[in-house]
Amino acid sequence: MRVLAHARGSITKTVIQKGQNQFNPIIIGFLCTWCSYAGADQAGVSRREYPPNILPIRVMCSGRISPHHILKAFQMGADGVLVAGCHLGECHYIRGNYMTAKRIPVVKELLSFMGLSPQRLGLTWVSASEGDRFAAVVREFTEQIRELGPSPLRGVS
Amino acid sequence: MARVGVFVCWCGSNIAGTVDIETVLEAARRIAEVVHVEDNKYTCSESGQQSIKKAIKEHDLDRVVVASCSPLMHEVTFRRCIESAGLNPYLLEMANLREHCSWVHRNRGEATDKAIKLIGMAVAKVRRLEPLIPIRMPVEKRALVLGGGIAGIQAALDISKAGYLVTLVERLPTIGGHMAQLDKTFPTLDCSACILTPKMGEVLHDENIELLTYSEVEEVRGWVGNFEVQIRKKARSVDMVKCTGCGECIEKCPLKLPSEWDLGLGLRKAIYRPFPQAVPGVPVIDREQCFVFTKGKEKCRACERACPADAIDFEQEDEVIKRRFGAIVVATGFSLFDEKAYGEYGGGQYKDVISALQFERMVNAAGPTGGHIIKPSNGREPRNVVFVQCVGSRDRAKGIPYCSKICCMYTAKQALLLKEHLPESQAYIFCIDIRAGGKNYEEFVNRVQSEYGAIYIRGRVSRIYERGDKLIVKGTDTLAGIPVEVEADLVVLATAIASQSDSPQLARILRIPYDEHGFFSEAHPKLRPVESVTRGIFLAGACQSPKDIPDSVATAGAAAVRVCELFASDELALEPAIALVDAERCSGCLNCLEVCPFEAIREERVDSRRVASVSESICQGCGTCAAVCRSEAITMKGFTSPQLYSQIAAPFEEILKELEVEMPSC
Amino acid sequence: MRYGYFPGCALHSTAKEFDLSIRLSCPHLDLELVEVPDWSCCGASPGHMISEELALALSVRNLYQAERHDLTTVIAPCAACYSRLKSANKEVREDARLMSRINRVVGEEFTGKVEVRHLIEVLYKDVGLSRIESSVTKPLKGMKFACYYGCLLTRPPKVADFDDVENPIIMDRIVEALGAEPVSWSHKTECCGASFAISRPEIVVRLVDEILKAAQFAAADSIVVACPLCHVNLDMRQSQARNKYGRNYNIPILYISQVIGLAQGEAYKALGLDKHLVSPKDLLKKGLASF
Amino acid sequence: MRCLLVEEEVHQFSNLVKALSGEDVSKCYQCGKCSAGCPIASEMEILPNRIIRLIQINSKDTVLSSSTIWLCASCETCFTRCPEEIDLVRVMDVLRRLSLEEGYRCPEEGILRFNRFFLASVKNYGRVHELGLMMKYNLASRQPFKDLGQGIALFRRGKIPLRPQRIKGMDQIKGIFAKSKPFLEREASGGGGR
Ligand SMILES: Cc1cc2nc3c(=O)[nH]c(=O)nc-3n(C[C@H](O)[C@H](O)[C@H](O)COP(=O)(O)OP(=O)(O)OC[C@H]3O[C@@H](n4cnc5c(N)ncnc54)[C@H](O)[C@@H]3O)c2cc1C
Ligand SMILES: Cc1cc2nc3c(=O)[nH]c(=O)nc-3n(C[C@H](O)[C@H](O)[C@H](O)COP(=O)(O)OP(=O)(O)OC[C@H]3O[C@@H](n4cnc5c(N)ncnc54)[C@H](O)[C@@H]3O)c2cc1C
Ligand code: SF4
Ligand code: SF4
Ligand code: SF4
Ligand code: SF4
Ligand code: SF4
Ligand code: SF4
Ligand code: SF4
Ligand code: SF4
Repeated sequence: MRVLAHARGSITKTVIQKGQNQFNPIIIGFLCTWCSYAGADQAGVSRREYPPNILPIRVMCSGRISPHHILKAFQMGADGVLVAGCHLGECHYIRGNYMTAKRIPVVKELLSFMGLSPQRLGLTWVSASEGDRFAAVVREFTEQIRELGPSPLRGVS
Repeated sequence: MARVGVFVCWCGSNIAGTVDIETVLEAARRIAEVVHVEDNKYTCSESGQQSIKKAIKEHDLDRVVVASCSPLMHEVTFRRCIESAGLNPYLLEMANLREHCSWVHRNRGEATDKAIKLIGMAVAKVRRLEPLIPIRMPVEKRALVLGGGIAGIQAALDISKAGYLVTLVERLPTIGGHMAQLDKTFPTLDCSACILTPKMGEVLHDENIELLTYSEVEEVRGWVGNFEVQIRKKARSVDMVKCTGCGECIEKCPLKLPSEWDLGLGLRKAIYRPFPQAVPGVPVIDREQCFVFTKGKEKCRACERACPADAIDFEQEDEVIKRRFGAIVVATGFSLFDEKAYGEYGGGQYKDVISALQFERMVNAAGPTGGHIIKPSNGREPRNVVFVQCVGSRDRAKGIPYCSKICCMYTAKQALLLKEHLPESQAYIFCIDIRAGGKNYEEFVNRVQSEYGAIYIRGRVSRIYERGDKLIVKGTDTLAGIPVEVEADLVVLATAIASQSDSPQLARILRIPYDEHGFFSEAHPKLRPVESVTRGIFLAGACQSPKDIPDSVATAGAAAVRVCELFASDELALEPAIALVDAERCSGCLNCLEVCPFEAIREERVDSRRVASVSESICQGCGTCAAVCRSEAITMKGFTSPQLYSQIAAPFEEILKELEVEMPSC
Repeated sequence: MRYGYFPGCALHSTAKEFDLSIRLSCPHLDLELVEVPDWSCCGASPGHMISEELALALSVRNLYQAERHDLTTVIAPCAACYSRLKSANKEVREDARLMSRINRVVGEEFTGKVEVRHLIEVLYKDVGLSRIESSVTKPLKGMKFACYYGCLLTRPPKVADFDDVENPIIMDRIVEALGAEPVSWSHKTECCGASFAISRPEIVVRLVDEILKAAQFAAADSIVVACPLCHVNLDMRQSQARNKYGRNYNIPILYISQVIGLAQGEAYKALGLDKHLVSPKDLLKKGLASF
Repeated sequence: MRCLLVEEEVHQFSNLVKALSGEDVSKCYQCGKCSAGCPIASEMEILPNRIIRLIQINSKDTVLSSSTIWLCASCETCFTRCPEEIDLVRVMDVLRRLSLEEGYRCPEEGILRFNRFFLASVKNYGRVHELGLMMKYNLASRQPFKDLGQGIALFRRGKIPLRPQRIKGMDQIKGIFAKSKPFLEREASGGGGR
């Protein structure tokens, strides 16, 4: 059957492409404990698959993440950093995430100043029930970092 | 040099099925300062915990990494475990190999690699952890129950019976909730009022219970053991103390308005009680409608003249009350999906297409039709009645993918009541499935079919339209494989159980999470079903998910037990993971004071120098202050910068080693 | 107001009177219609039944013709053309790869700068009821119209999206503005089976019978339509419906543009009202003494 | 009894339909709302919901040789009301094309013939010539006098032009017919967030 062979062939091809010889970035994820970390747990509980490149670090609130922490990750050679907190207005600590929302753009500017693409730093909001969303965000972000290629700082410092 | 023990869990096949445990153990052994590594089928089990304790003793461990599930699941378990082996409980770190690894990755090699990195990061952090001592706080032994439906009523009574004080806040003028609107209840068919009204009375007369109806919570501050809550008591325009509940005022009020309680099927006055058995029996004046408020101070006042107790008070103002509570039970219930979204069913336009709750009001002897089932369009008795299930539920396109759980049952009940009220009638029930899991539920549905002759048609209705005074219901019988049409006199829609429309706002006030449908989230679906993630806030009844009365009452009781458990000790141990200012390094800029969401930071003088200082009973440990402190003068216990830095660096150490580059210092 | 006008095949043949009456009534409303130059058939349902690419390409060719002649909005009075053109437009606009693929098939460079709209949408939203009302010289007092939208005008809602999908009201409002009374009835959006008009007419007859029955139940004098295919079916199949299902119908089927033209004082013949199989003469006598 | 899964993989057919239409039929939970509203349902031997079911269980032959796929009028009622937002119209289109592509016999010859003649008219003139189409169709169906009364009535009212209109851009139309392929492959869209 002509059509079927065609359809299947192309599907198999992309699978193979995806699996091999691909740049595997290291991404540090800062997750607030109440929403994003719990959301990531939810992704696990509901078995939502995503790429294994993200390495989560749990903090109580996204507001805890200072520019130093983010820069440290890049300095060590991280290809991407994803900061995730509760949706605005839903912060467990009332407004810690507003501080994060204000801070991240500043750090992004700093990154471009240092010659790193600001796209390497991601900020997102994931609630405790949004396992699907967590997986989707990580999939997207990983793809984005993959397209940017390895960090120029990897192994340099 | 620390002596770290690493315990890798299989979780049966949950982790071991995807992560290669042997490789992980091998790698863990090579990490610096790790002196002991072992694996375990189920680490949280009694034997698993025993072997941790044993290893601590045998290998003289001073730090422990458990590589298993989420810390949100078992951190407490393992803290207790190492504490009983003589270690400070805060010298534990968990690597989440299950939720964040084996359950979300399929490729064995990749998952194993990630597991090793996660353990490396946990070890890096654990090496720098320091012993912490929990902060002790007194507990305010008074509970706040939000919502006076059957769940709230039950929770309030249970807590009160254990000897604690309760404030029950209900936003309507009466307690009772949806159950007070129902007629008979499945599966036993006892009359709702007969079992509910005694409980409502009990609440009113219970000395331990303070009942605040027509009231709403406006603000919640503080934390478990010490919530500070602001409650607005809306002006009732009737003096609660003077009013005897005689009802003379209602008689005399000239204004007739559609009754919300009867869902538009009946009328009420501008001064009203939602229903005769309302608790409290004190009426309220609807200020949006009453002539005094719409037309002028000197207008009408018929109720005032009629009142023998001189209880009417048009000048009354809202009252704002502040109270302290040790725990909060949220029991704010549900709302019903609005069938207007179904244009294909007439979108709420046809008089003879009613909602199931309207049907309840109609069959209720105390309802607007005195218990007569009629066609609202002409008052005549219907013969063919079509019930349509899953209206709004299980309909992704209309925004609700979930099953509302109780409508199969109440539809069966309503078909039975229909036959009892009108023996000549015929019920047709369009359903996708009949979900009747529960004690005596399936038997009940069977009886409705065999003894009461209800005809179930498996298939969803696509269209309802009027033809003369009949309704044409177009469906399919998917079992027979044919399209069918029923000419109906009355159609009853089993509309979905939805969350209260303002639940996100309430969740924000309470700082508890809710799901995408607006139902409040439980801390764990199986093991902590009545707790919110936020300590000290519990969930009861249908505000957490669609529930029938038995489930609502069961969860209310469970939530009450949780509250009592909290109140049973005089002091509460609070997380010691809070902020600490190093006065030496502090420059006194007070950036931290500005950002602290809890006003936990004060200005202090040390040797006449201005410095910041954290009050440990208020600080919640969010770390916002630490992130803005340019002098790095704030230590976040349990999440210090050195701890985070080494955690960040860990996954790169291997790589750097391979490349033979110097590790940058922190 | 200048609009592109895509009459479609039917308006040049079986629905001539739709075309006539549109051209007659629109100038009263300051609507200038410019026929899309050298337009071709949109492919209708046979097109996409056989090849999706063909269906898209035929539509895109017409959209390109409009774009090339600076017609930013195209009015398609036929519901089927409207549906095809609009969904094709939406699809290629939302998918750049598809756009370039279809452009290759067509051999032109369509860029997506054209809006497709239906006549009644433009009448209701751009012209507005007050403008329509003020163009009325002979209000249609006493006439009860059942406005029939057919299946494709509002569906699927993600494509059409200009009126309530299950209970559209735009035409009802327009008819009201002309002084007539729109009846509330059940079959506004039921399908008439247009695509089987020739190959399976008995299906059409059954569906037409249902629609006519519903209009009769609602005591409508006439059915107002906004689609040539609906018109042909409802007008032409009444006798067959009577023969087969035994109901006596004599319900004139009018185009919305004819109804507007009547209220504006245009002549019976000029509006092509003599072209219907079920003559609206008696109806008009009842409503408008002057006819 | 028919054995469902012979040699092929069980999801083969539904995956194919998904790949070609972009619609995930596995979401269908057989509520039957599509069939309940379908205007043609009473003429169909297999109801639309059952077509979806048969795709789910890999019953390719039954689906591709059914009359249902040809009787579907593309009225969009089913898609508009499907609780799982499955675009059955798109699925039906794909099934029709697959059925032709793989040489299944079409049980609704008339409908197919009409479609062919319709497109032939478009191919030859750029527009549809209704008279020619009707005559050709009736002749081919060996019922030359079908609907004659109606036809004459329309004709008398000057509604059926004798001659076809031919557009100028015929080369382009021919090109479109020559270049068009039956299928467009689609990628199913992934899950969204808030
Ligand atoms: C048509 C129908 C028939 C049913 N039949 C049966 C049956 O036969 N058997 C059965 O077991 N179950 C039946 N049920 C289910 C039953 O109604 C529920 O299980 C029960 O009402 C849930 O109780 P609850 O207290 O959780 O919520 P609710 O009854 O909804 O009570 C919540 C209360 O909280 C109040 N509230 C809401 N928000 C706030 C706020 N912000 N502040 C203060 N107060 C607030 C509300 O005003 C309300 O009084 C039926 C339901 C319906 C719709
Ligand atoms: C195949 C299967 C799969 C399941 N999967 C899931 C699932 O995925 N998710 C889920 O939520 N639930 C699942 N369940 C349901 C779950 O097992 C039950 O909900 C749960 O076990 C009930 O707990 P229990 O304590 O009430 O009863 P049990 O687990 O039966 O425990 C009762 C205990 O009491 C003891 N006992 C009995 N009589 C006496 C006596 N006279 N004196 C002293 N002790 C006594 C018994 O020995 C037993 O240890 C599953 C059940 C089965 C059968
Ligand atoms: S500790 Fe966690 S991962 Fe290990 S067996 Fe227990 S639940 Fe499973
Ligand atoms: S008349 Fe007075 S006492 Fe009686 S119910 Fe009314 S307010 Fe209360
Ligand atoms: S004053 Fe208001 S509440 Fe009292 S009787 Fe008059 S309208 Fe009714
Ligand atoms: S309980 Fe029954 S009626 Fe209600 S949503 Fe679930 S299946 Fe549908
Ligand atoms: S931000 Fe840091 S330096 Fe400034 S006052 Fe607070 S602790 Fe001191
Ligand atoms: S950690 Fe800092 S900002 Fe957060 S509550 Fe404590 S003192 Fe306030
Ligand atoms: S309406 Fe949708 S979900 Fe229901 S049977 Fe049809 S295709 Fe399946
Ligand atoms: S599009 Fe086809 S299957 Fe769907 S309702 Fe219309 S005729 Fe029936």
